[in-house]
Amino acid sequence: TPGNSSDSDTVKIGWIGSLTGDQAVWGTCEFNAVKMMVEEINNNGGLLGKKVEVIGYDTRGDAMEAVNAVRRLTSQDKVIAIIGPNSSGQAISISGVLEEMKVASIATVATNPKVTVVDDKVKPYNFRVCFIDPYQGAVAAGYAAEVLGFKRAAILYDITDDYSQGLTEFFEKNFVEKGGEIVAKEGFKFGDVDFRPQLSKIKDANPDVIFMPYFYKEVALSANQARELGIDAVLMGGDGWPSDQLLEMAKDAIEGSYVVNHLDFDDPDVQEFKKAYESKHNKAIEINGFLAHDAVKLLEAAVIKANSLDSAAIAEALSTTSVKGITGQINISKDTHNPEGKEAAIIKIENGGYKFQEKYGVK
Amino acid sequence: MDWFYIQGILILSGINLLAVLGLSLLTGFTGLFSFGHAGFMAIGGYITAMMTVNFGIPFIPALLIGGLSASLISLIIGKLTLNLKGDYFCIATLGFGEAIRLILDNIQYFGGARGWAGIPMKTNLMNVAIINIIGIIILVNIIKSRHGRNMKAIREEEMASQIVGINVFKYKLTSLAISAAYAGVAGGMLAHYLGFLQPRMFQLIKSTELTIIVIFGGLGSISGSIIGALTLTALPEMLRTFSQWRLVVYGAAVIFIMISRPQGLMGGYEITISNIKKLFSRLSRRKSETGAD
Amino acid sequence: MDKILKIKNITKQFGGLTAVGNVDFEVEKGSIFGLIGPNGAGKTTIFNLITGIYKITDGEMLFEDKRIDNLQPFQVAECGITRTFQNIRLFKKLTTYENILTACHNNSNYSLVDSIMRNKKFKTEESELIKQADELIKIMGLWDRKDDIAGNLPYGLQRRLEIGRALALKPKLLLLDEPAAGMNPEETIQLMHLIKEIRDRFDLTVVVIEHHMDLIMGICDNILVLNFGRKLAQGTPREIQENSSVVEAYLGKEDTSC
Amino acid sequence: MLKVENLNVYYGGIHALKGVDIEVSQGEIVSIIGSNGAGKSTLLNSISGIVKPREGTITYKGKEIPKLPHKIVKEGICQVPEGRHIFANLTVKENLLMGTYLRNDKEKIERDLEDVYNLFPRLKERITQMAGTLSGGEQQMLAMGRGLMSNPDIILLDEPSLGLAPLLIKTIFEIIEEIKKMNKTILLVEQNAYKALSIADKAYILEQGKIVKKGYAKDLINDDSIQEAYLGKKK
Amino acid sequence: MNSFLQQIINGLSIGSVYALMAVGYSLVYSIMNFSNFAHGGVIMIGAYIGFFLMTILNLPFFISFLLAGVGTAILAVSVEKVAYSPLRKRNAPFLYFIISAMGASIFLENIVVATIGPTFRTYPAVFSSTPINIGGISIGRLDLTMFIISAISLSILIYIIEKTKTGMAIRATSYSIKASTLMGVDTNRIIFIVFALGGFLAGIAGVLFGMKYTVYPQIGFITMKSFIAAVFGGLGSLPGAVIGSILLGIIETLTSGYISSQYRDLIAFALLIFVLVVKPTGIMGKSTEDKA
Ligand SMILES: Nc1ncnc2c1ncn2[C@@H]1O[C@H](COP(=O)(O)OP(=O)(O)OP(=O)(O)O)[C@@H](O)[C@H]1O
Ligand SMILES: Nc1ncnc2c1ncn2[C@@H]1O[C@H](COP(=O)(O)OP(=O)(O)OP(=O)(O)O)[C@@H](O)[C@H]1O
Ligand SMILES: [Mg+2]
Ligand SMILES: [Mg+2]
Repeated sequence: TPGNSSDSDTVKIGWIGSLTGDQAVWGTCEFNAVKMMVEEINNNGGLLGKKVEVIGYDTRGDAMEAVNAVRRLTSQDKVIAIIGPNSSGQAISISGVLEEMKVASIATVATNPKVTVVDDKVKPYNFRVCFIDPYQGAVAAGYAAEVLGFKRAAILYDITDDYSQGLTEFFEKNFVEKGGEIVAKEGFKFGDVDFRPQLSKIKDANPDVIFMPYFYKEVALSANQARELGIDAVLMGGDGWPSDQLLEMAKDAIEGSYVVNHLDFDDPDVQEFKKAYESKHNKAIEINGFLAHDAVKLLEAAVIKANSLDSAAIAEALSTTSVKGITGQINISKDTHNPEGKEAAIIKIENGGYKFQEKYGVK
Repeated sequence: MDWFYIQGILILSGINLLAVLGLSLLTGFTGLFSFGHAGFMAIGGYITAMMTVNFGIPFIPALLIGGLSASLISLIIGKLTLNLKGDYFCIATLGFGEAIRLILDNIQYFGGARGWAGIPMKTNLMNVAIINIIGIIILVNIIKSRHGRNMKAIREEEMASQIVGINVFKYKLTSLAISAAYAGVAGGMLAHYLGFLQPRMFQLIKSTELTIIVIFGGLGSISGSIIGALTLTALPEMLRTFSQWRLVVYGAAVIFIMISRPQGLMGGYEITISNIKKLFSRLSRRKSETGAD
Repeated sequence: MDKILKIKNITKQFGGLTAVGNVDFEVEKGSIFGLIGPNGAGKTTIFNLITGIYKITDGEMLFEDKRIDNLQPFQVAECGITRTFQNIRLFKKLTTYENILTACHNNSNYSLVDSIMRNKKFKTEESELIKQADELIKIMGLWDRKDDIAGNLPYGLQRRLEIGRALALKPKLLLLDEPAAGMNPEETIQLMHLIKEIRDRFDLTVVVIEHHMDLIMGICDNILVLNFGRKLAQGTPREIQENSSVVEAYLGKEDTSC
Repeated sequence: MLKVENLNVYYGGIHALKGVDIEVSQGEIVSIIGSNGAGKSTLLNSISGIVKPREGTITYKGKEIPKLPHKIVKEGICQVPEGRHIFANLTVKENLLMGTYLRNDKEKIERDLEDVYNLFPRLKERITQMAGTLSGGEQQMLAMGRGLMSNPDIILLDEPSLGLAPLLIKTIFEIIEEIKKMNKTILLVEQNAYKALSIADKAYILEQGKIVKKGYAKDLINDDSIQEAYLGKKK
Repeated sequence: MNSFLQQIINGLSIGSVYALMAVGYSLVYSIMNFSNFAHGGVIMIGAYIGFFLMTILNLPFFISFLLAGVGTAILAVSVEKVAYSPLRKRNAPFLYFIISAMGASIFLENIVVATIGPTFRTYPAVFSSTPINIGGISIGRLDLTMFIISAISLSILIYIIEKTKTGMAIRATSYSIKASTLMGVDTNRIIFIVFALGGFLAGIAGVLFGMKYTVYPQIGFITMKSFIAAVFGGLGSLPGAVIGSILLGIIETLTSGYISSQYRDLIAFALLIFVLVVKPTGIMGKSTEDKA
């Protein structure tokens, strides 16, 4: 197969994601993390004795570019597997090429269920290390309704964003099932920076909690504006939130908010990697960095398990690999290619920092 | 370079080319500037996918239906906006493109912003090439007829066109409808190449890319559009190893071409056999002239 | 007698300004009709009204006894009326030949589908159009400049081309707006002959706006004088030349030959 | 005062002026006559600096003229261009004021404005109308008025009678003579050769980029060949 | 009622942001007759300059604010020199300018991504974030400042354009470069002034925008809205740009507040089309009608 490069003494793995465009913050961090991990693997003797080289291509967040990049990685660069991409749209679009070339991709934060399963069929070469939208939405709704006892929830979401729409859908469904009421559901469009019209409306609905399933730049802006308008409801969000930058951008506004996260920042393993990253790159790490870390770990485990550098064999092995990552125990399910049973970490923002509350899971 | 990879670039160039051909008729030959063609691609893409996935219609007829739907919608838009001048029309089409995307973001039947996965992969180099060749032939035939001449007249001087009996509005509408049909078919091909559709694929940047290609190739030149689509789709690929510097170079290249060849690559000329012959005879004449000196 | 164009009490206002006020006149078929008057009298405006570029505020216009006041410019052209412009409006970047060929389009009616299919209808009609264009270019004496870009032609030839383009429509009524502007007397005389010649050859009616009195007096059968948007006088060249109010408002006392 | 020597101008491959020499003295009216495309406008544009000659010199008051057009205007050379290069998006009054762009004498400007209104009463009626909607002739008056407002030492007129009614043409030529009386210098390009020659002191005949004849206007007006070619009189 | 007033206030504040950007854009449009899509990029650079002056050099707000304006004025003029003036010299049609502008905009955005990096940056707080409260309606201090700065700079600009000689020369040049040259106008200087003014406005808009909404390479994107606002108000008309911006801001907030935030932009666009169908040159645009 094209992915087989056992005749030389280095082996290539690929990475794709956004180094430019509006997702560049996350993509850049991911790529840095992958390079760090590969360095570490090489320091420890490489993969099955071969030195690992990582080739990363920018996609601008564009599905068509992702397809071209994967074509290049699989055919010309002959990588044994691909880490990334960081969005569902790209991850789904590259499936066809992956299947044709029999190379697996391990998505980092592509949370749409259809990345790995379409029409109840699992796609043979798509994997991921993050939990999926329905799960995250359900966790948030469950925690808000059952643990925190909120009855009235408002949602503000990005209508043009797949992730945001997904979380909204499942939060709404689960929250209502648990007896809560959605008192307002307002949308904005990617690129918007002013949310006061929507927030004014939410204020009138007088919710206990506002669910904000989008990325931290918009979170910071909308949280600040909400407080400016005198809204004192608790804010809640998903894995788009955690970042040191959020704390910087919206310190007071998000105090007391809850976040559904992949990991507990206080965990020593997490701390270690975070420190290493930050001292190396002189920049704060983003959540994608941790998931990229785990994606590489998973790949490493699969290679060892397959005991082969053949891309198809690695893909085969991936579907039953388990590994302990820093975001939790990852047990890839054969039927879904998702890390099943991965619990979410609930984090509260207290005194301007992320405070781990508990691991929380739903069925 | 590996053939598999080149093939990928060619397919995408081909899909871009199809949309660019339509836009070339509108912008290059009729003188209307649109920022909303990604919107027509989106309509074509979604309708074609709906035909193949939900109604089980074969790919090629589905593509035609997709193109036709884009064309029909364009008639409505055109009716409202084609009386607007220059930049006003531009901004109106821009608004339309964004509006289409927003609507698709909200239509859950098509998967909303989360996208539509599981579209059968039907597009390949073969059918892209064939459809493009047909597209080019149709376009050339239109341009080399009284209809094409009327469009060019409108581009040059609207009032004089009216005076020689050209129904300016009708021709603008026709041109828009044809170009939307091309974009629609291109959208359908894209959907069946990626197997996935998502409104964010059809952002404003997609429309501007198409326009850049048309102008880069040279307004009023089909061969220019073809060369433009191939080079400008391939250029970012060649620059792939530059990672984040890639788009810096791309932006600089666009400026460079515009200021150094402000007529675009082909500057309104076509590559035809007779033109090539003319060029050669001119070159040889020049040679003999200098020889005589 | 046969009046091809009947203008009945038309008025055109721009905001508060009455550019054309209550003007009426009739043009006899086959004649050359002159429209003169001081600058800003409303002559061009009348052309703009007839050709549908402006809509009249009040009144009625009939061409071959059909109302034309509510028609779009291209529909007016289809009725058989066309014009040239005071400041030349050619298809500047197209060649002389393309300018003429484009204007011939109404003499064929093959559809878009015909042109895509390149069927028999397309081929015969297209070759017919080409024949017409060739002929017209020769008549207008532009054959040796036929592949020149129209915008690069000397001024005089541009005027000539504009007239040629108008003739390509096979019009019944031709409106010429200051065709001799920028021409020297010698060229003006040539133009005079040309206008007469095409009138006879194409069986046309011509309305001409001019400030060159030699031309107007030399070729017009009937002349209308406008002043401040209103009709000042109408009559044969001789009558006009002798009309004292026309002399006072427009011609001036001295000899007018330039 | 103004001297053009061996001027050669090319437009791409077209050799539009071929070694043209002319000379204009203080207080004179000098006419340039020639058929369409002879290069008359090109000559004026070269003097105004809009067209860059490939060869030749233009000296004004003994010094070579500056390179940049706006500096040439500052020297006191003003052109009233052919056709209607009025500012369609400005009002009539603003157009006239644009003529005074380089002037700072406020009171004199007011007086000059009144003078122009007196010359062209039509303009006064229309001071707030957008210049683009004026009739052809009105625009020509405006262009002329604007040129006068800049109060130049030497004024280049490119076909000032184009599209004007006979009565007005008379006025325009009277104005030109008025300007001359103010001891200004005028370089006049005209199709209306008869009129032009009758007020000019000197004249040049330009044919296909070359000066083919020059002399005193009153001599040229009686020249047979000129009568035939430019005055529309058959022998 | 209170919430309605609050929405109007919100609309005004968004509108004044649009206005500050739209005016610079409209100014360049009025003279060059093309949509300067690089304007967004210049605004973005302005935001970064202000940010670095305040954080690295610790300069006070007002100085940084003005320096950012100066910096972007220089940038805008350089963009003109590199990307437009060669086209201008060749009398290229407006489409080529637009494409060149797009190239410039892609270039500016990505040069920042590649050098400074894509991270979001937050301005140090200058204005207290507690809003001014008047009868249950809160008005942000920064909003108020922005509103005032917009109003002042726009009045100055409109005065310059409509009442001064330079302003008249700017308008004249916008119609015909040749004719204004013949009037003794140094058109290169006029274009320089226009780009410098437009750039300065872009810079201060960028600083204010960055303070309010953080700084990142894509903030120029928001200028799309101000382009729309400028068209809405009538291209090339400065008062039109202001009115269009304020109206767009208010329409957006009211649709979000009372009709649907999901379809807000759709409704705003529909309204835009409606206005253009009724009045094809926008609210304040003058029709330079084609005269036969
Ligand atoms: N679109 C318009 N808006 C306002 N006024 C107009 C418009 N078009 C023409 N006018 C005015 O109407 C009057 C008549 O103009 P018109 O162009 O018909 O004059 P004309 O007789 O052709 O003069 P000329 O011989 O100078 O060309 C003029 O005063 C002109 O200013
Ligand atoms: N910008 C240009 N590009 C190419 N050729 C030009 C250009 N301007 C003028 N010409 C050519 O140069 C020659 C002289 O033109 P010019 O305008 O000086 O003539 P003119 O004597 O003023 O004629 P007219 O009486 O028509 O105004 C003509 O052959 C013309 O076609
Ligand atoms: Mg007229
Ligand atoms: Mg001339």
